[in-house]
Amino acid sequence: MMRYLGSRLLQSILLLWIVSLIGFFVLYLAPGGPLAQFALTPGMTQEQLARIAHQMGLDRPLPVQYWEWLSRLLIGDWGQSYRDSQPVLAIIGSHLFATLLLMGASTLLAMIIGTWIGVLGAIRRYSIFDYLATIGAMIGLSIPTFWFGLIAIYLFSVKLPWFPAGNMYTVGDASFLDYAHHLVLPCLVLTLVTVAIWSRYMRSAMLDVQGQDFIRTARAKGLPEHVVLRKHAMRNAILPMITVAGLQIPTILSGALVAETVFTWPGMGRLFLDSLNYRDYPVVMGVLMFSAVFVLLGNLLADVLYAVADPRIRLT
Amino acid sequence: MDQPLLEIDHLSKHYAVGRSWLGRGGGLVRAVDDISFVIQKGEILGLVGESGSGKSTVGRMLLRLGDQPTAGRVDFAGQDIAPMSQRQLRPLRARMQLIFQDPYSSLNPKMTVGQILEAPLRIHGRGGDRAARQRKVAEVLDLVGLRPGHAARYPHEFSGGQRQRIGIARAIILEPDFLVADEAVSALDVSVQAQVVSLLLEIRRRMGVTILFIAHDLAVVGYISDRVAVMYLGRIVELAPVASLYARPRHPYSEALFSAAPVPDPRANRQRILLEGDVPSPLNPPSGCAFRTRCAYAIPGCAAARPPLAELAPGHFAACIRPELELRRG
Amino acid sequence: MSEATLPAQPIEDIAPAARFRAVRRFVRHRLAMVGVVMILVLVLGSFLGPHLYPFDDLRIDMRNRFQVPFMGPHWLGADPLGRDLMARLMTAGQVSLAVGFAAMILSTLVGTAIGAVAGFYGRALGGALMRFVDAMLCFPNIFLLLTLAAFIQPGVWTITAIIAFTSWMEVARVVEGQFKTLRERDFAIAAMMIGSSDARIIFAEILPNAVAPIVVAATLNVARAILLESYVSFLGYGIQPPLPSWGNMLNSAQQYLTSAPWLAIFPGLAITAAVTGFNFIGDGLRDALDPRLDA
Amino acid sequence: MTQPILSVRGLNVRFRGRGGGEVHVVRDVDFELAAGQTLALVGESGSGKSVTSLALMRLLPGEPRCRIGGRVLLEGRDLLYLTEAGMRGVRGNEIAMIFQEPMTSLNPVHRVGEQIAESVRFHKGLGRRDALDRAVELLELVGIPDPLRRAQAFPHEMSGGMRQRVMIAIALACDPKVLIADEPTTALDVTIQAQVLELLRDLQARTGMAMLFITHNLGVVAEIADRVMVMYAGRIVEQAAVDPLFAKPLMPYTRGLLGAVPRLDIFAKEKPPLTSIPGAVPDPAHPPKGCAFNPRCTHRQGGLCDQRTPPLEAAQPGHDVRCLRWREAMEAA
Repeated sequence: MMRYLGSRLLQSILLLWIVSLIGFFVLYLAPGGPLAQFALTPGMTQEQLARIAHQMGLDRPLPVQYWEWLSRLLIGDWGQSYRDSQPVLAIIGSHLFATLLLMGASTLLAMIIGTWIGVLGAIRRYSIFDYLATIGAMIGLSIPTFWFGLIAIYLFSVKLPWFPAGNMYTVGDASFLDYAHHLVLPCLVLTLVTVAIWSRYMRSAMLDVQGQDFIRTARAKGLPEHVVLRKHAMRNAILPMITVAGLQIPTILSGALVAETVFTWPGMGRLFLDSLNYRDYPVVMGVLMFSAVFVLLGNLLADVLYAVADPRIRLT
Repeated sequence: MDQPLLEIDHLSKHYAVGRSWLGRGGGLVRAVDDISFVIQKGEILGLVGESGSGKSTVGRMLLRLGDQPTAGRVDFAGQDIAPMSQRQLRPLRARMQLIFQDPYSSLNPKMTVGQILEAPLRIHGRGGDRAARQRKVAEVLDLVGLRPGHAARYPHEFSGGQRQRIGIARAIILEPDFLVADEAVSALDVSVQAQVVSLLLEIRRRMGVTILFIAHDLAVVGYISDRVAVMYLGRIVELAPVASLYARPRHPYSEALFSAAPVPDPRANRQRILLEGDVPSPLNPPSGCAFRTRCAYAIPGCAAARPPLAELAPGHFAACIRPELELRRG
Repeated sequence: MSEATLPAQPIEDIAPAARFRAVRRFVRHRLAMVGVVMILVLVLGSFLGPHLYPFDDLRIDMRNRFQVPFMGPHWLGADPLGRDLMARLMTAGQVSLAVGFAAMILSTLVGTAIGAVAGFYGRALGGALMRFVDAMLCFPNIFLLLTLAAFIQPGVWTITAIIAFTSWMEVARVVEGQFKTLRERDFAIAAMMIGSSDARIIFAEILPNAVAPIVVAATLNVARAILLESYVSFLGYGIQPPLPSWGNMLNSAQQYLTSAPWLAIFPGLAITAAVTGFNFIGDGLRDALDPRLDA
Repeated sequence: MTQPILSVRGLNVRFRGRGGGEVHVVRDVDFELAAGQTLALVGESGSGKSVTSLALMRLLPGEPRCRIGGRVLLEGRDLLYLTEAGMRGVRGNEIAMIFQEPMTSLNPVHRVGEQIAESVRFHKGLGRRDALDRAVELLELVGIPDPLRRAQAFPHEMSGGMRQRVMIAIALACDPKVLIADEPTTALDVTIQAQVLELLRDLQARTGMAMLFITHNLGVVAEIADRVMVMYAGRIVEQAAVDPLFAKPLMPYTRGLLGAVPRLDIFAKEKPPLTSIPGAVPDPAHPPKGCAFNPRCTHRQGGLCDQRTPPLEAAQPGHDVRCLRWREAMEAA
């Protein structure tokens, strides 16, 4: 297992490097590049701009600039916000909790519901339930999340004032229940997509496993159906789902960004969009890079969990 | 007939496995380990062995499919093809062909039989214009027992045995000198196997092609071949004319193989030599003779050095340090 | 030696050509047919509708500002300027559908090319290309899309290009997987054995066998491209007014959510219908083209 | 013959495709199996031999996709009329089964000891510890060295031959009366195949179980069987004790099969020509009219064989054949 994990770690480091190259490329794509802020300042002359460019090292060869950018990135110096001159990493850190709360709550919910729907759909393949679950999942995948959020606000916040339409807590309250109350709508919206994806993968993983020879062996032993299902089928079907969970992180993160924008949820997505509106490039780039690293670490974690769960890897 | 078409000289193929990115750990699989033999023009040489013996790797190396061998020479009609690149090999492809095991995956499902058979002619600029090529396709289809009209059909419209005939037609349409049949009848039903074996014999008779017939079934190999080589753990342990080998094997592994092969006759002699355990890992083969760990006749000397192939009877080679053994066949 | 006779093989008893089985399976797929109908309605409605519908999408009709649907001359109601919502939906549909299609074609071409090269050649080149794909996939695509959209002057073509740039990776993965498997299949080795060039093996032997999953991925990509365009436009970084798209219609509808919810409901339904339709078709294609069903 | 343990009468299996067409894959199969006896079921791909075995165990998909007709009597009880719970008490307990692919027939995520033990736990009500002890005993019985340690291994840590031994241990866990072995050696190398056959013979001698051995390999049949049934296109076409079947096959299909297999024991002296059977096995969805073998048969009589379906007739006591012209074959032999 150590060799497997070692190779995964090496691969992740390589990937991180390529991610940084892409990030650097995107940064230079910005109009005016890193100079954008100054270029927008009124009354700035070409000479002044050139001087600032020289001070920032922008006239040096690209590889050198890349190396400096990367080394600053590695030591945690991600630049400062144009808006309030705070360090980018600190700003991201202050928004991280909200996003993790939203993602965590909805992922947990989606896994429970999605597993149940997927397993049941696979066992009763071609039943009414399976058919409805299939159609439901397809529609769930197709509804634009932001629009669904708007409709949810209209229905459950405007027409029926059951839940707040935005923010994470009420100023002056901030109890657990208050958080939970605010979480309901954004979580519901994000969960819709995640459940759809999760139940589809779970269903096909179960169908794959059910066709395997060892399931026939288990039945030939005369084991009761619930033992065959739980001990033999589901135990194996869960394995690929670990990888699926890892691969879904970017999708869930994208979904969280959308939900946050609609529900003014004070997370990374909201921060990202606000910074975009203010042309606050350091923060935009920071969130972009941070989310990529987050995804990378999530995948690495999924690999570790997989290695622990599958004896074929654990023991080699 | 005693004119070599292929001379294989100290040929080896090793693979690195399980190695991490930094090149640490893992090991070396000696899939084929230092073998030498000659294939005569016009003969059918059988190559038998169990899974993992390296027999398929030998077949692919002689055709130079995949990478260069780790070491050794493969002299095909006088030139060493072992170090050649795939581009250099292209013109030679017309002279050597492969018949596959699986008749289902070896034919492109999106092409008609006619297109499949015409492709080699087009690539090598043979067979003249389109009409002439189609005549040639019809002729070959007839030779393998199909009808010219079948050229317009797709592979999935044929049974397994018929597909194997199409595969053979593709292999012989350029009239090659050398054919490798890699488990070419193993996937077929018993009743169809005999058809294909007969077809291969018929093709050899008509075209004088040289065939390396790789299989795990001793009976089929013995039936079709002139000489047979027995492989174990990447090495040739015995090489002999069929009559001589099947009358009296000279290597204990061949003896065990013969003994284990089921004979379709309930009254046949049922005294068998059962081998203990499994084939050792090619990652870590035993020292000296690779078979000694399972051999009933092993003596301490077997661990000392790898026994060379020695001629114990005319044309009958075996790699065993105990030539005095009286081995039985089944 | 045997003197075997080789009787010609009767094959008349073999099942009739199964070439059209996939088509038949697709036509029988109920969801897929629903999807086809939905897409046909949307495409015909968007491109032919304006010629048949009595209202122009740009005509301002101040008397009927905020007209409620089904309660006046405008079928689906009117916007703050009294413009006909239905007419606007049609024009917007032209843009949204066209962007979706164009982005799909672009991303499929790029993805197929990169995936084919990576899968066929493997080793260092293939590995490098696929690691690039993996790295691209680390960026949540909406983040990347928005960043690029904010940096680059928005327009129909740039938006299309940006969407394609952030969604070719799945196709590349699918194609790479296909090529890697098919390259090892016996028929590809047979092609090499007869001396075929790499180009011949890639285009004549492997690609035709990889078409099915590419088509499926491409269909799902249309759905996703429509979804992405609508979101970017909803946030104001995509298609810019006055050119309407379903997404930017939602953007302006947002502020009237409590007073005129239909302005938000109908464009959203249009997006949902288009995306659902393509997803249904994709699902049907996946089932119909499943090679396991072609025995 | 002693009282049969397993008696199958008029077994029929039909599959329904999703399009609605019905494929009749097993037709009117009758046979009996006595304790200590090995009955081989021989056939080529698509002959219906595996489906027959799965039908006995009721492991085929349920109605409406698959319909099973006839009677399967285990010591007088008709298995086809048992409840699903009752059938579970039979599976793995009174009738056990081993399969062709030892690589995929074991669950990759559970230890082999556990996979053997769970059967004992369920059928014999043993506790966890006792069941594991029993598993170790069984591993020893099937000739696995160091069984105590091996019980803790996962399937992927074992070779193909070892895994098939584990499968056999699972099957024998509850001392079944009948063992169904579906191509148990096909995926193995010949030297390993010989080991497994030897083991099965030995275990049968010790336990007195009856064995239904399904294979396409006539060599294996000659080696292990007491009686043989030859199956073609879903029907039994010949059934006899092993010696007369190999010595005097009456059905042209059986003769063709025997003639198509080269005999390595006589190569040293001669190579008799192989008699190949022309054509291919028929598609079960479109069986030929009359005798299913008639389009490939060298003895077919036009107007007879392609019109009438031959019955299974006793040519001699204990030797049944399904051929309209078996009398002529008898005389020739």
